[in-house]
Amino acid sequence: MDTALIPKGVKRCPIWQFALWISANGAVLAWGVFAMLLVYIKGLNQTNMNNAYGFALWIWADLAVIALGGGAFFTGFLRYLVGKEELKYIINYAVLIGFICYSSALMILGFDIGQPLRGWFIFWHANVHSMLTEVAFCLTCYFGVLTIEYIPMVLENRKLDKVPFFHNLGHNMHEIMAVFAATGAFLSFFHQGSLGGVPGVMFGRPFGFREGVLIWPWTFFLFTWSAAAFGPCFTIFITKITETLTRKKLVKDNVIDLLAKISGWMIFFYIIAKIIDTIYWATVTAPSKGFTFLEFYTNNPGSAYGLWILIAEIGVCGVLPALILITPKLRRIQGFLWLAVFLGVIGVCLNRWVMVLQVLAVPVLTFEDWFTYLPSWQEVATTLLPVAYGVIMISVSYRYLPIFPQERELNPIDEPAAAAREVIPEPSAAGPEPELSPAES
Amino acid sequence: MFPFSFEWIWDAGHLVFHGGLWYALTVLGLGMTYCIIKAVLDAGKGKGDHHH
Amino acid sequence: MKNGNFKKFGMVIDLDKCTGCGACMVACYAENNIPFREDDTDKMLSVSWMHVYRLNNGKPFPDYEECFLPRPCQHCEGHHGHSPCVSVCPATATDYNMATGIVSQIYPRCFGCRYCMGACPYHVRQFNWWDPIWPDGMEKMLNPNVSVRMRGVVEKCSFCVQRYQLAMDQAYMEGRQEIEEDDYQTACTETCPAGAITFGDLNNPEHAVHQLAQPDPAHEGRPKNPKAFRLLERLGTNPKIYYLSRREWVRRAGDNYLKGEFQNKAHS
Amino acid sequence: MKVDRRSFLAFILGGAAGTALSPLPWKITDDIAIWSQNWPWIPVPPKGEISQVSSACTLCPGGCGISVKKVDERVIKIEGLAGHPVNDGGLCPLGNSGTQLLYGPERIRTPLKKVNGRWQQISWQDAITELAAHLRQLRANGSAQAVGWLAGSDRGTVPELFNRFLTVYGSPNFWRTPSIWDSYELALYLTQGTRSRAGFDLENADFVLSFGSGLIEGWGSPGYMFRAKSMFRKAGGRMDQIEPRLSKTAAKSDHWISVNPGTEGALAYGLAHVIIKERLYNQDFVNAYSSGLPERYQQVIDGFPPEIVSKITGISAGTILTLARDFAAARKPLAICGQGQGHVPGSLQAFLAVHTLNALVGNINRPGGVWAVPEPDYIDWPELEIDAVAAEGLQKPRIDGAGTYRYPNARYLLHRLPEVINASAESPLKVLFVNDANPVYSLQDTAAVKKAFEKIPLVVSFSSYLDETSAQADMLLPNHMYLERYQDVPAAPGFPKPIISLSQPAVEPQYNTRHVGDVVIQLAKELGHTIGAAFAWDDYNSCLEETLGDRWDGLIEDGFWVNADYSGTQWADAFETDSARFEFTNKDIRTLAAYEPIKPEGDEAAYPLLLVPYDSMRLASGYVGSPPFMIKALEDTILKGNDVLVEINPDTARQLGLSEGRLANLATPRGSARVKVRLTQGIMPGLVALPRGLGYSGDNKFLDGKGVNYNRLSSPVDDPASGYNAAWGIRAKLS
Repeated sequence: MDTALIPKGVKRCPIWQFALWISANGAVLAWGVFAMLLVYIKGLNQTNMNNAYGFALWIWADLAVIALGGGAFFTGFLRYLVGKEELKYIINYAVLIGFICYSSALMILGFDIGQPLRGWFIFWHANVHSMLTEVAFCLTCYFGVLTIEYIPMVLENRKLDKVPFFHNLGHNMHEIMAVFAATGAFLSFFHQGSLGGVPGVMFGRPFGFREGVLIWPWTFFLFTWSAAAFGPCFTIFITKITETLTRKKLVKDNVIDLLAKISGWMIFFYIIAKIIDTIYWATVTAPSKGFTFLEFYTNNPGSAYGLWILIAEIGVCGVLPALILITPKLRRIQGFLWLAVFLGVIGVCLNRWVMVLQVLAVPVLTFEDWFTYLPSWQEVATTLLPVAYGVIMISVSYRYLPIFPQERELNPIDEPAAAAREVIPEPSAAGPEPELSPAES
Repeated sequence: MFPFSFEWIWDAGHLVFHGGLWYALTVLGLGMTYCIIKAVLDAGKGKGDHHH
Repeated sequence: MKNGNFKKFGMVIDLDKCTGCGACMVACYAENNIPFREDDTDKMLSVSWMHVYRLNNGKPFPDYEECFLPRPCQHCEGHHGHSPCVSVCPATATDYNMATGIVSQIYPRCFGCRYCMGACPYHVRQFNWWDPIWPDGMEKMLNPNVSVRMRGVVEKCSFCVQRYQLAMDQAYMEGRQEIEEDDYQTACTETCPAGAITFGDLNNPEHAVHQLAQPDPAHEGRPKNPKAFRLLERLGTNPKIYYLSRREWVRRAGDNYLKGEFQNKAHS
Repeated sequence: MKVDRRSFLAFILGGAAGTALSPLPWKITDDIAIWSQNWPWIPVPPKGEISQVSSACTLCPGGCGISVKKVDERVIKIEGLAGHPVNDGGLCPLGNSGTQLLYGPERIRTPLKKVNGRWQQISWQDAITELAAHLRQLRANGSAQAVGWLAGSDRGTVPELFNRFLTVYGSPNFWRTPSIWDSYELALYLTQGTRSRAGFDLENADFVLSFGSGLIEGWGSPGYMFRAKSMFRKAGGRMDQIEPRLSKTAAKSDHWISVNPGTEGALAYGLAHVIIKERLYNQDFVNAYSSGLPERYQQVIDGFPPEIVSKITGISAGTILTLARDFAAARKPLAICGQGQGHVPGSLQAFLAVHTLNALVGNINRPGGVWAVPEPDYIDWPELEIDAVAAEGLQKPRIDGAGTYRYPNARYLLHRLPEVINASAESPLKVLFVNDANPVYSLQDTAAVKKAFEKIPLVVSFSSYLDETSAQADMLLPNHMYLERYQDVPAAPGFPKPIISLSQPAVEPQYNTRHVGDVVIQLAKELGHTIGAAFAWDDYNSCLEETLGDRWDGLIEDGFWVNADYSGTQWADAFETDSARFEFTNKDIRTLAAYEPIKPEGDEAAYPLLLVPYDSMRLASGYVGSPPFMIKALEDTILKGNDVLVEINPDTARQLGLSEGRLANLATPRGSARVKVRLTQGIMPGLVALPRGLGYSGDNKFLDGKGVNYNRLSSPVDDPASGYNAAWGIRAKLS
């Protein structure tokens, strides 16, 4: 039915299977949209945020997806500016993941504000001294860049490519992609950093506050750095998941290996910087405000803010993946690669978690206690919404666009008749997309 | 965002921030304009027509 | 305007006098059109510009002691007007007024990102999680000099800035350049039955607040009165609310100290 | 024209691009933002002319002056009246919330009559005619004494109108809301021979020794007490608080002396013992202006040496000695008593003990001391003509037994009324008028009170709200709110100077209400005869103006009249006893039942804990409940959701296996309730503390159904000496 839209020379599952898969994710999406509408119509009272937790799950999700989407700008930076040619085989996917992450972030920001109808005041009445202003501008602009980077991919669709204008447009955009990528890297550097600046400049919040250079606290640089370091982990992680689900090799090992190596070294140096920052903060910054380092962590039973979180973030999810990824032998073992990128993803998410929520949970007034927070179902649903949206975006893009340039080479198809005789594995409703020959679709 | 908003001041902060912003927007805008115009012209020349 | 002409409105709250009765809170609600809900017991969801904290000395019965600490907006000056909340607002919806020292909030400008709430360590900034609703007839009590807020915006104590405006208007009509100490007093100050709150211009040596707090301009307004302290002064917030207490443990509770630091401070 | 898919798409895309490039989306975006700033459901208070009315607050007996701020004909705020002798600009949370009571949707808007259990509107004329017919019938049956009137106070023209009505009608059954002032008046009367009210020159004291009085929790006139406390503290005065729970007053004191509940009187006697033993008392006063000290010492005080008192009170003998010496050594020491806000009259002997302390240090009618302030005397109305029916009715004993041989000294024993009514087959009270009181909520053992009220054939309430008592009433004749009416406010409890304040209307009555004074006058006129003749005024306002005479203009102008120079009568002229001296004992005191700590109801085995109430300025506990603003300002250590928090010591909690924030069942012999546990070191082990002023029933969603009414769980206990209610708590268990 949709054969005409499917790229030449690749196998895709039958449309009914695809439809089933999309509707399963669509159900989650619909749930999220319902919660989102509730939030829009009834207001933020639908959340479990409060005056102590002005920022909560959503802002964490925002920061996390932006950090994870950092794979796009950093891969682009490596491909177009540093000239790592091999990465052209994964840049499409990195861009797509980035596009999903950034559109999700913007969507979350859209309902996370109390007055969405005048959210554009952040641009119109911009306070240039606010880190959030910088975030908003660079985020939006960079989303524009990602759209620009994604458009040529869309235009490569078999059907669209037939339109000469679209064909030429895609071609032209490819031609000057380095300019866009450079602009994207520039914007990313600032908004990733500004997101780090958000807690870093809060001098009323000793857990988040950091010294720095000029107007930029150390967290500014640490955030940019960590996004560049862990973003590729997420790109690899999603690529690996996609390969598993499609039961196809989509990107050659040397490409993954190169990205993993760069990511590993980035994490390695990042984590050294992070450790230095943590030590300086724990021994100099915090004590100057009357806090001992341990006062920032609570051993309350079931607490999300124990010292374990620091050990997990820096040790288990920082040092460990760095060591695996910089060791060629280890990162070439699939199990270790999987483990490292997974830990990396968790690590950067943990970092964003503490820098958003723990900052607010730590009591600053001596007569206050730790603040607790548990998200409402509306918050959970709206946070799962971008996940479902991402899966659908990837599924649709994968099905109809030549996202993986190496797919045809790695998965040569026999003549259609032969493929048709193959036994088709029965997919579960929410299961992976089985490959199918175009003839059967 | 624009100099006519009342909170605007011509200070270093605004110049640097908005300078960077408008620079990036200009690059993106000009780049896209270039691509689109060139695509129209190329299409006129018959480039990219698979059915010729 | 030279620095000397700037006013710096501030408050001195005598914790020895404060009885924790909460009249300041209620007077504030009435003055500033603060909404109320059927269940306002979750204080972290409630809008109350003034909040009275209940402190204790942490000792067991019968050596246990308590103290009440009213907390309005601290109207932090930070370094040169760089208060924690003002600089973070992305939409310029809050402002540090150099001429009065008042941190304002522009409700129709605020779009509810809540960054300022996170930046404020005192929890003075509160969010309108709900649309305000007045039971039938009760909207008659609303003060026309204070705009009613809509849901989704942050609000906070304004030092009853509308009273400053009225006092300035009055002075202008009477041909005066300046307002007197009594012309501009906040609702909480006026109503306090124990007379625990004093309000005025910290820059004016004639004003009671100046005499009580004895702010030291060389150290960002740090009080010279040994019985006075400010909340979380060490963070560099440079607040304009001074507290007085003769009890050492209360003064110690005003800020975070490492072991031994407070004693050393007391001796120096 | 053939529209194919391609041109349709081009049309859509082109249209979208065209619209995007037009000013339209920008205009719409801007308009939507402007709309979000002016949502129609967000009220915009209209501007108008600003004005101010000086008046007096009557929400509690405190007698504070208020300044009512208006914009056009709207009251927008109530502030303390600057320069008022009582509160000088300060105002409590309840006073600050008065506007909400004025504009609250719960107000009763018109007279109502209960027909078959349902409220029906009735015209004022019909209501008065119907009442008059009923009252006429009772008089004709010779049951004039079966009419009772319960008022919040017995001072001023309005209660005096009630009294006058009852007298000329022929009933002795007038009540005022019980309070510690019953005991204070009696203590003053017994020792000093004067019918006067106790005033405290607190601002000039230098050592205030409080036996559980909530000096900053609504004891006496809060407006004055708060101010005076700040003054004497600023001057360096010392403040010691004796009570088993760390109240706010205790928290602000120099010493919190934790005493076994109900044994404050023993401590006072113990202190007196030390002062006398060590001859620390004021020789001048005791020798020249008092009598009976040796006898009193011998009969009572001698029995309270520090060691014994220490056993009773749980306070070490050393502390007792030090306290007594410090108290006697102070220049202007002042001992005060009456628990919390003073809702329970308490043990007369304990009051006498505390008053003895003041007498021993000679701080009576002296600066910084306790003053016997004369009752206001401005009400001088024409003599009444008592007809035979009235004379006969007035001869009948009071229904509550006050003034009878059992309770010779008591004037009003309202707490006994439910018991008397419930004990009779038919209620001896046939008609009860209730004004400025909510007895079905505020009397202890509310179940019994409710039962009694159900038995009274006709209850008429003047309340503005459908409170617990109104719900039990048969007729509701809503009075104007205090912001809508004139009324004199004589005296302020505990305030040391003679004072009259005036409530003035700030706005026109909002609803079809009527001044209760007018209702009395009209009812009397309807009854005619000697009763009508006793009320010759056209209406209440003319009665008030005539009564206040020369003071009227000043009161209208300033809002108050005060005898600022009053500083207590000199000792030589102060005492109107037989000996013309202060009498530590006399024939009346001698016959009183001896002091012993009051035992609360309940069996210790079944109820191992003691439930004690506590008062807070954050909760109104008078005849009106807390308005929404007060409930909003209430601490989350008192109310969480709809659950009240009870305070217990962590030791007690450990023994009971309870932890912070847990829901528990609080049971007493009178009932049980769901409560939340709050652990605090600020309470003596073995006690459970519950705040007064919660647990209202009705349909005010801001107040009703929140927390538990202490009075529902507790019961009154007769003081053996006076007959007044002296229950300071009740036995309880928590599980």
